[in-house]
Amino acid sequence: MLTLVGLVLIAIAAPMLLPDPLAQPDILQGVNQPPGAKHWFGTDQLSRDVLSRVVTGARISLTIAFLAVAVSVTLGAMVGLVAGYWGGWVDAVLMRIVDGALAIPRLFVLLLVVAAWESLPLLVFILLLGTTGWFGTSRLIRGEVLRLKQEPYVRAAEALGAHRIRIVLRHLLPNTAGPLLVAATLGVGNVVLLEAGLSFLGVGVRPPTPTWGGMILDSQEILFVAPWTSIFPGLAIVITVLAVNLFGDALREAVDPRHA
Amino acid sequence: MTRWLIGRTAQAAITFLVAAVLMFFLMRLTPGDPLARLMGDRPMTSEEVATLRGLYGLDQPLPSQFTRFVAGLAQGDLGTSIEYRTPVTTLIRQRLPASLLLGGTVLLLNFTLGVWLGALQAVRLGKPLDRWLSTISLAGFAVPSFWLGLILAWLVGIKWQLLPALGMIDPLLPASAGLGARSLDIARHLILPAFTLSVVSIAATMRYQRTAMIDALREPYVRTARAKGLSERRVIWRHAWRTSLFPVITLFGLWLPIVVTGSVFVEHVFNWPGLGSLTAKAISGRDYPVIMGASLLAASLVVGGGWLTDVAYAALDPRTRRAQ
Amino acid sequence: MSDHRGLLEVVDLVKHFRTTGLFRTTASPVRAVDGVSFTIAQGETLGLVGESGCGKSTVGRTILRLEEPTGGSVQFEGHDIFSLTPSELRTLRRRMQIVFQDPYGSLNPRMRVGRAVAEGIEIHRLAPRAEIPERVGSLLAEVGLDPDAAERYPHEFSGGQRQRIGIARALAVEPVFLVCDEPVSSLDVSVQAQVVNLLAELQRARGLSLLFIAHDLAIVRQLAQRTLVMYLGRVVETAPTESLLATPRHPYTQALISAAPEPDPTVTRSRIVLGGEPPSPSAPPSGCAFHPRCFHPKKDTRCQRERPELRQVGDSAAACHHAE
Amino acid sequence: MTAPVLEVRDLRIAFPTRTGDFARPVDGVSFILHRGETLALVGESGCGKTLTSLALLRLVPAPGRIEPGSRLDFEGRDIMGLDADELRAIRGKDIAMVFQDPMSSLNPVFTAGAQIIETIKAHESESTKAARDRALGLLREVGISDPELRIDQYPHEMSGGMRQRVMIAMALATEPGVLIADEPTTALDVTVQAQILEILDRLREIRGLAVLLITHDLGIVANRADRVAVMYAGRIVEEASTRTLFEAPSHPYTQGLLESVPRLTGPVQSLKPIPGTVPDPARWPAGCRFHPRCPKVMARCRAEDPSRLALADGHHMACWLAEETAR
Repeated sequence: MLTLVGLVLIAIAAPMLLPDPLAQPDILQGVNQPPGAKHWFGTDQLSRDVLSRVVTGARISLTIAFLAVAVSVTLGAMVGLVAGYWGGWVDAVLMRIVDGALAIPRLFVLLLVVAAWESLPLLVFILLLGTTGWFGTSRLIRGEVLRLKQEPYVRAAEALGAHRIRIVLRHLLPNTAGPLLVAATLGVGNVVLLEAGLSFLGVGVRPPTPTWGGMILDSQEILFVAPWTSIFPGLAIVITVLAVNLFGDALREAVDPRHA
Repeated sequence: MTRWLIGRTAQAAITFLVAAVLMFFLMRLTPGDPLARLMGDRPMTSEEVATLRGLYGLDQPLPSQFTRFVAGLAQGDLGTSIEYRTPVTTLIRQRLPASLLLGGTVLLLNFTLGVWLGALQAVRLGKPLDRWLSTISLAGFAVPSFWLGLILAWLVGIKWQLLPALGMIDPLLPASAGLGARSLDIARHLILPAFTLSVVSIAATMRYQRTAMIDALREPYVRTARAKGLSERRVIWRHAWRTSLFPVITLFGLWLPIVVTGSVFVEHVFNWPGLGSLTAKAISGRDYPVIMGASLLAASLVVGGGWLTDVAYAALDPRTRRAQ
Repeated sequence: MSDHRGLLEVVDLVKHFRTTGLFRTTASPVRAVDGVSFTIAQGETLGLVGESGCGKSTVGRTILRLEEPTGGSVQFEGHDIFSLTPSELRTLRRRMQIVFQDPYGSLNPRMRVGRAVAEGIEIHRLAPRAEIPERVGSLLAEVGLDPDAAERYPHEFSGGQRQRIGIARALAVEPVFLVCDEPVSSLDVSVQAQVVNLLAELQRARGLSLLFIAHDLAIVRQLAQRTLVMYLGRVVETAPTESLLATPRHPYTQALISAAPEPDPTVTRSRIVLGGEPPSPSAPPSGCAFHPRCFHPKKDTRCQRERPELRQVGDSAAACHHAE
Repeated sequence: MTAPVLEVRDLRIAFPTRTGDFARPVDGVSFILHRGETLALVGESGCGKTLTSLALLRLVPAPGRIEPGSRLDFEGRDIMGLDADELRAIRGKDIAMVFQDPMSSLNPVFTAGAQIIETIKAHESESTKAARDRALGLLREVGISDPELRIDQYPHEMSGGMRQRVMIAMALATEPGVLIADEPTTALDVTVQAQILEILDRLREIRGLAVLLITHDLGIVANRADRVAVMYAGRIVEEASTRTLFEAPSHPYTQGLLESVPRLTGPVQSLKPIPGTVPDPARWPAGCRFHPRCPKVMARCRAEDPSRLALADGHHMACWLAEETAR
């Protein structure tokens, strides 16, 4: 949890403290400098400061992840609530589509779409990540709703004459908030990895915008000369995703009635 | 039981069809021309473009393109690779063995090691061993496979020269080498990619098994087993663990697709001549039929894996076996 | 029974459950309720007794249309419940309410008690917003809780207190008819008595009609003037409660009374221990559903062939060929 | 009365709470079980009766533990002092248990027969064939028709009553001297409950078992038990022969309990419930734990905890009123 807050803070505060991630201060002699006093994480083949690029990458990765997850959790919750509560053919149709979508690994869904764009606007990228990530969440929420629907307090609200919308908003949604939050947290870690992977394959965020995956891709050729250009962005991914997942885990334990 | 089996099979077929339709529209709804890359490489006359379009059926309206696609699918025709100018099915057939070898190894590792470690964690719940294994497996979960692969290839393969870092077969191996030498060579090449892939994927099995085992250990029948005076080993491994294995079967279906999908990055990094590296190359080459083919294969594995686990579950678990 | 005008009239109620999936399995349906008829007069309490799976709870839910019926009709205050439109039904829900068995599941864990009690008032706009807290306070007081309970969450209350809250919520819309679905079965004896007394008191004070569902005859006796005994989805006997207990006509009723544990060692009744167990409602025995377990000396082949209808015996109506 | 088989003295079980403190859901329970008798342990939920029963075989679930100073003697052997192997030899062999929920207490993935045979083989070097024959005999003994068919069935293929019979057959497989039945009929219907209780009664007579019957239902106790111990808030508040307890209940809690049970016989009277609710084990009231709900509360009850006082031979209670009557 603390790590997570720290990461976000660093990502926000960094631009004020660090050199310009895009600047190439010394293209002649400052190339591939090992970590040292001046550049803590060293420099890359264009003499750019790796630390500053890693930190800026954090901002971009986290922004992408949070926004994408916000989109996918909203969609997932909506579809899950509708399918679970309305039931019948609405549920059947929605769930067949979700089944089909879940059958295609998310990486491939993205590859099919993303590969076509010559240059991918960031916003579109985020939307794509978001709209391909809700299928699992909708299943989860649907399952929760199917369970909650049988709870006597939902039956009691029906017996009181409550409208469906009231039941969904007042009774079902608040009680799915826990699992939803857990799904969202774990989703963030997932998207960070996915985004890094796509950037590594060269189909995500385009250079020169620094992203962790893109940095690892760029450093592939100079790995033997300047391994730090690859190690640090990689570690940044590991730490970020680990922090997010640990947080999600703790959240799950707090939310799960079995642990209460 | 047969009725259930027919239903489950039909459901799998529908799911696969929906997936295929989704894929088709995903691809066609994106802006950009699948032939752009091909045209970008060398200038083509408009006649050439038109011919190519005709060849790939891109000049026809969407519905008829779709019919063509479905018809092709039904005949097992996945189109022709733009890059290799070879039928996609042929490419897949060529690359499948390497992927199966890698994926199979990882699957085996995941299940033997993951199930055992996960169960062990549950038995030692909350103790240092459990906490360490939890953290390690979570860290594995957080590692990007391509990065771990790169670092390992660099450290173990290049810097320390312990294991071959790239490919599946040593090109310098004399043609006269016997089967033993060849197998050993492949095995040595297999270690790094298999290790990388296992590290990033074993956490799921461990965690799943751990949860299933924790639940099983809390069941009243475990208390009954203790009250009967059974040895602790029997209580844990026969009563709790065996019951906890049934939910873990479902994971197997989840991992089957790893043969194709999970290995895109790893195969790419280690230049493993499987479907993953084929896909990775197809991406940079915008080789749509290949991406499509790989996606379809992945989807069929997901659906097939799901079907298989459900059937296995129904066949193995006495609770469902006779209830059907 | 001051007023014999039927408030609720249930005729030939049928509810079958089907196991449905993607492909409808044609396994025989569960005949939860299989032709049940009764009436409840204004201000009357009718007891509904039977063992688990006999369909008594389903009767309660279906007459409120919380489950859609398979057949039959329910007249309530002259309205045909099963032919109402959703919005007409919502309006009528004010008049008929339900109290559930499970004190833990019957309150939304994320809703303060005050809001839960107020929900019905809000839905039917029974009071101006400003007056709601006062109404809630007096409802809580009526069921024996402090008014400051409104600000707390359900988990802060014990089982008995939650049951009181559930009753307050039901009373908030000022119903004339209340279904009590095993409201005290999961409570401790000492607390059970509190809730039984509360229900008796409320019934008197508000002139409510109750359908009191329970498996415990002794509790039903505390509240109900008339009692219905169900076995496997059908009514086997109905009579004024005291005559039912004094002279049970149906062999199943006799067994039920005899098996009820009485906390008094001096009571030595001839103990009837039934053989076998209640059969599955999806495959009820032919003829009289009770015949495989019946101990009646006159049991004959007719019992296996012919389903007995309810017929008047003394002041009871019993569904037994040999009742006398 | 014959020799005691099981003697429990000052049993205390502690669970750590979130605040770092300890809750004592069982706090100083003592009783003696004699050969061939049925002792009923009666109480409402949360009074500690189930934990008490689990403690007898040292099966208290972690993180709870039996506190030092508690004594459990089985035929003169100190159960608290046994090592794991010795304990295992007693579990199921000398002291057997039947639990409340027969569905989840049987392992769903093994057949009824396998689970019974396993018990026999855990304690005796018997061939599988011989153990199976014994299992068949046991199933017959507990009144299962068609034992040859049932022995190879899984728990989910049986009804609740049948599963509980299997549990009983399994418990009796190695001819134990003591049977602990923890709410054996709570999950069952009344008509089936009657069957199970009959079987327990019969087996006790035939085999000379000592039975510890744990229940919340005074009605079950009235006709089945020789002696009754009433538990409240982690303690036994009154113990007497069944007849005495029902005819002359002395502890205000026992009296309240009996008055709040609805009856089928006699005139209908309105019930007299005990006011208030059962206290939380993490916060037992000071003094006598029943005093906040007691109609006969005295100043002394709020401050001082009454200990076990004898009213007559074999009739004890933990209430200051006992002293008043003695005076």
